[in-house]
This record gives sequence, C-alpha cells and structure tokens, in this order.
Amino acid sequence: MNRQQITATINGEHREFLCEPRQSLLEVLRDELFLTGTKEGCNDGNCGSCNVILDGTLVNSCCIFGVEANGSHLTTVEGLSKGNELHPLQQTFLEGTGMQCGFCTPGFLVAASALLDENPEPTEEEIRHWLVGNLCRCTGYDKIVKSVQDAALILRERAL
Amino acid sequence: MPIAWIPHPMREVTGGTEKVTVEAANVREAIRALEELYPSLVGLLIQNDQLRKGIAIAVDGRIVRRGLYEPLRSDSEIHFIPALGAG
Amino acid sequence: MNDYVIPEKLRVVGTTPIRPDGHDKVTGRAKFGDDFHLPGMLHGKVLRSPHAHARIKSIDTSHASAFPGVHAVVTATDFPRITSNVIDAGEAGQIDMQDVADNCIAREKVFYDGHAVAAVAADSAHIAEEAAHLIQVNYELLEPVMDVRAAMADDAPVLHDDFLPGAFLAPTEKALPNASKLELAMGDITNGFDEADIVIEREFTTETVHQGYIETHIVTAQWGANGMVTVWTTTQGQFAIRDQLALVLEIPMSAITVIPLEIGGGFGGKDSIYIDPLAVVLSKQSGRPVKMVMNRAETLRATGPSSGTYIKARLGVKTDGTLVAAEFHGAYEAGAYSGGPVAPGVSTALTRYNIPNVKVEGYDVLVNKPKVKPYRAPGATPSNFAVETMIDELCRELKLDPVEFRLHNALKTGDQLVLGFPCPEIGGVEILKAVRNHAHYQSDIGGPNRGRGLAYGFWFGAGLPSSADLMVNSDGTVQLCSGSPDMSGTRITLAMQAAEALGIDPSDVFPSVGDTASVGYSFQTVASRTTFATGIAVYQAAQDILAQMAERAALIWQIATDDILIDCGHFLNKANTQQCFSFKELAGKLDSTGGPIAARALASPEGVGFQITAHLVDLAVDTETGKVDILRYTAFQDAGKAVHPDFVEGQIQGGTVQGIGWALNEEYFYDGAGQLKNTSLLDYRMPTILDIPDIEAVILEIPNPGHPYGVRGVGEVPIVPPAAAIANALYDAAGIRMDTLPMTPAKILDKLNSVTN
Amino acid sequence: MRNFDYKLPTSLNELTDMLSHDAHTARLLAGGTDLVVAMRGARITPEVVIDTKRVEEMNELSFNDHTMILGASVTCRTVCRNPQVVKNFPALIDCATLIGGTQIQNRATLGGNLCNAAPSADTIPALIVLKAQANICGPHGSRHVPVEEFCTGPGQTILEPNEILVSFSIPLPPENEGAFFIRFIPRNDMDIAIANAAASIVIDSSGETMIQGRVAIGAVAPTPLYVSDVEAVLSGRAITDEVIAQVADIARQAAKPITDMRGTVDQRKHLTHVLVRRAINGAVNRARGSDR
Repeated sequence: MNRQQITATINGEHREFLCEPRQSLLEVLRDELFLTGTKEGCNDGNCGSCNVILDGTLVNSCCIFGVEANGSHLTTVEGLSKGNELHPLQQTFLEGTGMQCGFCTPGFLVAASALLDENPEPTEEEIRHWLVGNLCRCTGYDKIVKSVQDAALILRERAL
Repeated sequence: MPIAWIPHPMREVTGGTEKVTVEAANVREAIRALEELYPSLVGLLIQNDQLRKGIAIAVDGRIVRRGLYEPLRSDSEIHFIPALGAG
Repeated sequence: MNDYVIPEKLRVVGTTPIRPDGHDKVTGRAKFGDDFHLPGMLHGKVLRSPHAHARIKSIDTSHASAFPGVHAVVTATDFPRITSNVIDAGEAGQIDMQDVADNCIAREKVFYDGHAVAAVAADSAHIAEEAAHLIQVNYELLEPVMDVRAAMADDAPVLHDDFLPGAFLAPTEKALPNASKLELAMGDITNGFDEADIVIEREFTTETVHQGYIETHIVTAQWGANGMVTVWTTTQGQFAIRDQLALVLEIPMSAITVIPLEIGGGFGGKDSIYIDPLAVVLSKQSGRPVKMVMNRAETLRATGPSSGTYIKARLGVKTDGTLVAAEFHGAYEAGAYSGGPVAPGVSTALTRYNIPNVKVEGYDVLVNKPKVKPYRAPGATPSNFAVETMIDELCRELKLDPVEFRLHNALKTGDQLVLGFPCPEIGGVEILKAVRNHAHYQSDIGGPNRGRGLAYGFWFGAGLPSSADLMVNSDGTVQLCSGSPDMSGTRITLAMQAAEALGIDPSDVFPSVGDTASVGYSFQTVASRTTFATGIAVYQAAQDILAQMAERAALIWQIATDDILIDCGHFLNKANTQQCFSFKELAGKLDSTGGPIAARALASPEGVGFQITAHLVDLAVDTETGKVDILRYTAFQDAGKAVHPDFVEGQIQGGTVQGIGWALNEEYFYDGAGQLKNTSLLDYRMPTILDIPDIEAVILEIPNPGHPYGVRGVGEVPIVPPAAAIANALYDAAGIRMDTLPMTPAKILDKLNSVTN
Repeated sequence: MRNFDYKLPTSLNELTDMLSHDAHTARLLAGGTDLVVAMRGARITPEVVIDTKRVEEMNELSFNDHTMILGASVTCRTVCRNPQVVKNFPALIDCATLIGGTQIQNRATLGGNLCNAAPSADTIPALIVLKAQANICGPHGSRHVPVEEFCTGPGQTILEPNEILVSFSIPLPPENEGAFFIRFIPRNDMDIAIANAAASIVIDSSGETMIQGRVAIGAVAPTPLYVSDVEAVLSGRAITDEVIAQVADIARQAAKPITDMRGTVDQRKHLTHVLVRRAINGAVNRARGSDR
C-alpha cells in the first residue's frame, strides 16, 4: 500500500501520520487521528458537517485528500476551545440553544469562527450567506444565526 | 353495561348496527359477547387470540395499552380504531 | 387514567437551563454513531440492488471473499429464515418481523433500488467497498410499480404473494392489489352532503420525501465469544433495535445489549434496524467487531422515506360557513412492505374541525420504493395540505375570513372525533384567537406578487412505555437514567421535571440515557412522547423517592411517615415545623438510616394531550420563474406547558422548516426503471439557511390534564401545516391553486401559465 | 474509492512531464470539489492524481495594460477577493460567489469548472461573454482557444490527454462595457443551475444604445453555449424592452435543453428567455455605471 507520511500542524500541535492517497482529509482526521468532532454528513461537499480551517480558509474536509494537507495548518472543532475555556461561539450555541441533535454543530462552529475571523461584525445577511453550505435539519437555523450574532458581540466586546 | 362501537366497515356484519351493549368486565369479554350476537365479527377483530394487525383499542376516550385485557367500567365505551403509529 | 392536579406555580418547569450534554456537543467530544472505535474493528459495506423489482437468481460471492483484506461476506442465506412473526408494538401497531428481516437483506426478491443484497467486512471501508462490487448477482428483472394508483390497478404487478388486504376491509369488499384498507366514519355522509349548500371535490398528489437527518445510519457490532452480542448505534430506540435484532437473528433478547450513542437526527427514520443484523452476523463470522456506515446515497436509497400520496377529498359547507359533511380518500405509499403512515394520515385529515358527517378511507399501498418509515407527524402533512387548501377555497368562495371560518368550525373539547370517542382537552379556539390578535395577521402584505396563507394543523401524539431510574447520592445530587435517546434536549427536560418534583435545582440532577442492560424498557423517542411520557415516568419515580425519603425523616424523628410534610425540597415534621431537613441534608443521612435509595418507574401514560397549531406565512412569488421566497412566518402552537421554552421554540422552528422543504422542493426523483436519481444532498433539496426567514413561534399553554405539569408533546405538529399555508399564500399572491407537493418553481410556473392562458 | 498515486509537481515543466508519462491514466487535481466526489462515486477512476496547486503558472493572477491572466488553479475565493477583479469583472464575481457555499468557493477553481465541462457550469457563460481565452500547454507547445470552443460535450473538452489548461487571458473591458451573470435554481443557493445566462454589453456615450454585445447560456445544451447570432441584432440598437426581448428570443431558440430531474425542456427554454433579459438589463446597468 502506498501510504505516505504527512506532517501537519493540527490545532497547534505538530502531527505526523501515514495516509493512503485515497483517504480524504476527513477520513484521516477521524480514523487516523481520532479527531472525531469533524463529522461526515454527505461526503460530497453539500452539508458542511466536515468543516475545518485549512491554512486560514474554511473547507469541506470530505472533498480534500489527506495528502493535500501535507505541511498545512489545520483547525478543527477540537481546536476552538482553549483547554476547558469555550470559544464564545461554543458558549452562545450552548446558551442560545443553537443546536438540537448537535451533529451539524461542529461544522457550524468552525464555519462561523472562520467568518468572525474575517468579519467581526457580520450582518444577519452576511451570516446566512457565509453559512449556506452548512445544513441543519433540526433547528430551522434561527437560533444558529442568533448564536453567531451573540458570539460576534462577545468577541467585539473582548477586543475593546 | 359497557357499549362496544362497531367499526364502520364491519357494520355489514351487524346489519348496520353501530353500537352494542355488552356484559363484559374487559375488552376480551366484550368481544366474546359480540361474537355471540355476530359470530363472523370476531374474526375481523381478532386473529390467533390477538388483535388483528392494524387495530388498536380506545376505552373511554383513551387509546389503551392493555388491549384485550383493558378493564371496563359499567358505563365504558369501547372503540376499535386503526393503530396510529407515530414518528 | 388519572387526571393530574397541575400546580399553579412551577419552580423549574418553564425555565431555560443549559443542557448538560451540550458541552460535549460544542467541543466535538460527544460520541455519535461513527465516533465509536474498537480495537481490531473491521469495516462493513453493503452491496445494493440497482433494480427496483427483480428476482435474485444467484449470488456469487467468491471473488469478494478472495479479495485481500476481506474477512467475511454474507447474504440472506446466512440469516435464519424466520416464520412470519408479528409483534405487537401496542398502540404503535404491529410489525411483521419477516418483512423487517427481508428489508435488511433481500432473500428471493429485491423490492427497490438500494435494497441490500450482500455485505462484506474488511480491513478498511475502501477495501470492503471494492470487494462488495466484486459480488456477482444474477437478477431476473420484474416490472416495478412506483405510483400508488398504478399499484392498485387490477393489472398491477404484485409485490408480495402472501399480502393481506388489511383489518378494516368490509367482509364482502373486493380487495385491491398491493393495498390494505382502513375506514372510519361518523354521521350520515349522504344526508350530510344533501344538507350542504356548496360541495367541492379536489384531487391531490404528493411525492416521496426523506427525513433528512444529517447523520446517516451507523452501527458497530461485536459478537462475543460467549454468544453475547453488543451493539453500539445511533437510534431513536435502543430497545426496539434489540428486540428486532433478537427476532430477526433468533437469539434471546437478553443476549443482546444495545448501547445508544448520540443521535444526529432521526425524525422517525431511526426507529428500526437496517444494517444492524448485517453487522452482527459479519462480526460473528469474522470474529472481530464490525462497524458499518451508510453513506448519504445509501441513506436516501434504502432508508427512511415518507409516503408519496394520492388524495381525493370532498367537503360540504352551508352558506353560513358551517362544515356539514366531509369525505376523504387517501392512498399512501407503504414502500416495499406494508405498514405506512396511512392510519394517522387519514385520521388527522379532518380532525380539528367538528364535522357531523364524515367518511374517511385510507389505503396502505405497496410500491417499489424503500419501506416507508415514520416522519414527524407521519402521514399528516399530505392530508393537511389537501384539506386546508380546500378550506381556503371555501373561505374565498363564501367571502369568509379564514380565521373566523376555522373558529366557527373548530373542534372543541368533548366534540366527537372520527375515531369515535370525544376529544380531550384541546386549545384550538385559543390558537385561532391568538392568530387573529397577532400583529402578523393584522399587518399589510406590502407589495405586488405577495400573498398570505393560513393553515390549521392537528396531531395525536402517543404515550407508550417509558422507564426512568432515579438514585439519590449522599451529597444530595440525583442520577437520572432513562431509556429515551436524546435527540434535541430531552436530557434537560427530564432533569427539570425530576428537579421540579423533588424540589431541587436542575443542576443537581445528572441525566443520562441508559443501554438495554441498565435501564427499564422504553419505547423509542418518537411521537412527541419523551418529555411527556418519559417525563411521567420521571415524575412517578420522583414521588417514590420522596416517599422513601419521608420514611427516613420519620425514622430519624421517630414519628409516623404520614406526619411528614414534603414541601419544595424540604421534609418537615407537621407537628413541629422547626424540625426540617433539606433534600441535601436528608440525602446525607440515607446511608446511616438504612442505606441509599433509588426508584424506578415504568409508565405507559394514556392521557396524551393532542397537538394543535396554526401557521401564518407571507411569501413573494417571481411570476416569471415560479420562484417562491418566504418573507415572514409565524407558528402558533399549544404546548400544554413548555418545560424548556427555548427547546419548544426550537421544535416549532425546526419542524416548520422541514414542512417548508416538503412544500417547496423536497422530493424523490425516480426514473422509468425505478432507479432513484437524486441520491445526494445537492439534488435532494432541503432548505438552506438562506431559504428561511426567522420563524416566529407563539407558544400557548393550555394544560394537558394527563400530565402532572400539563405537558403536551410538541415535536411533531409543526411539520403539518406549512405546505397548506404556503399553498394558500400562493393563491393569495398569484391566484393559483396548487394541488401537488412539492410546489416547485416548474409546477408554479405551469399553473401561472394556465391561469394567464 | 480505488487507490491511486498522488503527485505534486512544482513547475509546469514537471507537470507536463508527469502528464505525458501517464496521459491516459492521470487526472489533474485543482480544488478537487468535483474530482474527489466523482472519484468517490467511481465515475472517474484515475491511477495517478497530479495536484496542480504548486504550479506557479496555474496559480497566477495578474494584470497588464490590456489583459488579466487568471491561472486555472486560482480559487473562486481568490478571484472574489481581488479588488481589480471586483472592479473590472463583476460578472466573474456574480458566478464565482454562486459556486457552492463558502467552503466550496474556497477550493473550487475556474479552470476546474471549465475542464469539468458540465453543461450547467456557472463560470463558463461569464468567461465566454468576457472573451476569455484558454491558454493550453502540451508537450508540443502551447495554444490559445476561446472558451466557447473549449467544451465539446458533457464532461468533454478539446484537451488532448497530455494537454493542460494553464490559465485564462481575459481582456480588460472598456469603461462603457458592462457584464452580468445570473442563474436560476429552486433554492436560494447550493443548487445546480436549471438554466443560466451571461451577457456583456458595450453602450454608447448616450447610454441608450448598444454598440456591441455578447450572450452565453448554460444548462440548456450539451455545453455552455455562446449565442453568436445576437451580436448582429444588438449592435447599434436602442436599449428597449422590445430589443432585449428580441435578443432573448434568439437565445431561447438557440437553447436545446433536455428534460431531467432538475428541469424540463419547456421550463429551461422559458427560463433562458427570462434570464437573458435579466442578464442584459444587469449588464446595461453596469455599463451605465449605475451598478458596478
């Protein structure tokens, strides 16, 4: 088997692992590194459950081969909190009931964190446009939008 | 005495009668009492000593859990209804 | 049967504490179906039929078995041939286990595109998938039948030779091919229509839809050396999985432990087994644990869907707006095996109006599609769409306000239901008045090609068995274990009810979901029943705990237990209220007064509170393209008592959005040969965050006397009226009457063209 | 998924050599948003996958006095964030912001969209009306082909197995030109176009007359279609609803759609008319400077 050695910085940690070229980044994260917070919902780029941040950009890890991540910096949902201190998005999704079953939640959190990194003061419309690649079947989205708005406010207050 | 309501399509068997007063302490006895009046009715309700697939029982306005063994009061009303299921 | 005296003031119920399982879900630590790994685990994949209807002539698995990395290959011959075994699932109906078994792996025939034919376990999922495609199946193709009306025609291809035409068929009535019938009636339908001044009759069709949970079906199974089976899975009911596995595999229920993992959405679709027995037998044959993960295409092709329908309905009304007669005929797809949602679908079709003369008939129709599964208020969305659009038509014909018309005809407490018995406590009138008084109803529509629609919806819900264990810890905290998987926050709603009953803080109750070896039997998390029915089990267990603790206080004070007053988490000596233990203080004394205490309650509550709702929608339609934009949406619903109002609002919003998807874009596309064409979330078009405005949820609380805090189920009914509300708004906007779901831009455009021509 | 060899060349020469070696069994990987999915579904089963993300020429985005050079592996995100693209080519922004969600736009490339050659590809009609040229490199040198000649059928292109789409050259538009892209989908995002259309219009100084114009339509023929007949009809005509409708009629006639699960023949022809009208109006507004 043509397994290749891959090196990447994942959630701030240096990681080395072997992967077959046919393994997606999602499979590698879940099956080789046991970072199972990143979810598979559709495996073809249509639901956003597998979202990670790759070298500063939000991507669907199901549509990327693991070998493509060689030398990259990755952030997964496991990297959003600092130890036991939740990211403001995690806090607001929790307090604002921005989730029901919680399965799509890691994808939404990662996607929303990428948004707030780029745009600390998004309008509701900007939030909805940014998150259109993330499907949620439980909430009807309203509480997700509000949770993102609330988190943006917390982050802006912290930045003052 | 309890009253048993005959499901609409089964009234063919009862000659159109829609409800029957029965002497019964539970649903099972009520069906036995119906059987004496309308022998062919029981096979429409019961199979192998169980309610037939698709049938559930309501007593006094509540869909009951004990099925054939549901106790009846003297003024109880029994309805045979489609099993509703749920998601 | 008892009606509860609902306390006027509730301390915990009605507040919004944070769910205890939430932290793990926002940090990615929660273990969903695919997040569970065992050492040495193999990966299983299924070979599925590409044909909608075919006889299996032979299967050659030799190439797959010889493929490097493959450890086991199974086909139907590796499973026991069970004799037809009907199990009684109480008020949920009866299940034929032979059908369940055959649906998991096809024996003589395949009945739908995607029907499992064989399965492989290998070192990796990639290897298993490659090997599965080396299995050679020789099929004799049979003609498929994909539409309910075609399936009921005299010359229709017959799916099952031993098919029974149903329990509610009159003895002399001729059975239809592939269809079982049920019938309900009250009053005199002929006289009723004679009394009517206006009679309209309309026909409707709706397409097959899927529940669309984002997590697919996943199971891990381990056959132990001693023949004990352990299954980790994502399910709405661990006991249902265990019982069905035992019956299909013919092993004792006690030999199987099903451990429910977190569930990534179900909506009714994760209530039974699919790949579970395949994983168990692959594990038995390989001697290794086996995980199986359905991909999205498999999930769409082989699980879930809810019925497409054909509906014909007739309504009779007097000029004063009084509904006097109604006739409803609904044919619902059952899929490959009988047992679709026709009974609740047709039983709720008219139930929210008090109509004296009614006849309802329903057909459960076999077609070459996956066996349908419950989907949130199963069957009610298509029937509601039909009747509520006809009501709207009558309102316009009679120039009556749609709220006033519905108020005039609303089903009230004590009115006779089509099921035969009187309606229990129901808040329909209050709901309709809330619509009338709401700013949305009184606002201007504000622009051309815009319209407003109203629809009114009803759902029964169910009780069914639930268990709950409570154990008091010496520090005064409480363990709560139930058998109800938590799909959307029920750990906290159960913990809140325990805290309310025990007089303690909800943060002192730790709720968990037990496996089949550790908690009493519980029916699935379905039918809007967990907060209601499992809540009653929790309440009963809490009463037991309080009684046991009162005995301890009595022991300490050397008085009779009857002399103990329990008040909001305190135990007092009635004769000397200076003598008082807080819950925590008394918990600390349990060890020294006879040992720890625990309580278990198994409840099967019958006092189900019916669900009633009204939805109001504003939309705009692009008359050149047929595209609909939802502008404003308000849903009014009776929650009985909202235990956790944020989650009730979430249920209303989420169910409404599923209903909007069903209304506008969601459907299965089969080609002429019965192959499903839209097997991805690209082409199975569920609503995105850009398709939906804020859904305003207006929660009313008309207590259900069948629950100690007045709770009704809330989860299902929100999906019932959206399709009709949108159709009615489309008429308001563009003068077109939609008679089919989904109301895609293409269909809207066709209607617009037929109106202008 | 069948296994394969993954290669990561760092120059165009290296890439050309690799491709020549495995021409019939290799596929080029850019963003992967189509390729990975197609491979997972076994619709494409390459033995070698050659990643183009490190090839400088394919990742170039530069401007000279007359032309934009847009590397085939430049992502939609990069395109959308480049102020000069935003200023000069709003029609490219129209389509590049419509391809999938944020996550897809961050990976998907215009070169990939063209080479995938879907009839419904959203960037191709815009590239056509912007007179984009595909710069192709092969073992025997390079050639330059107008984008409208690139696709030959669903999933089929003029590329030889050993050829590579390196970049696009797109002429900078004059001040009085506007271009616009629009598509129709049932939802508000995340769908494949049932039909789409792009138009570029050059207007005179009065702002009331069209001097030149190009129209392209998609999802209504085996390939995205350049509707060449409209140029003659547009030129020198006053900007009126009648003229625009006349142009849309020509596009509708040029459309040769099929019925599939996403749309019917009639619906697609009708939509072509609607979308071409809207695209022309959008392009005119931009040419007038009223919506840049």
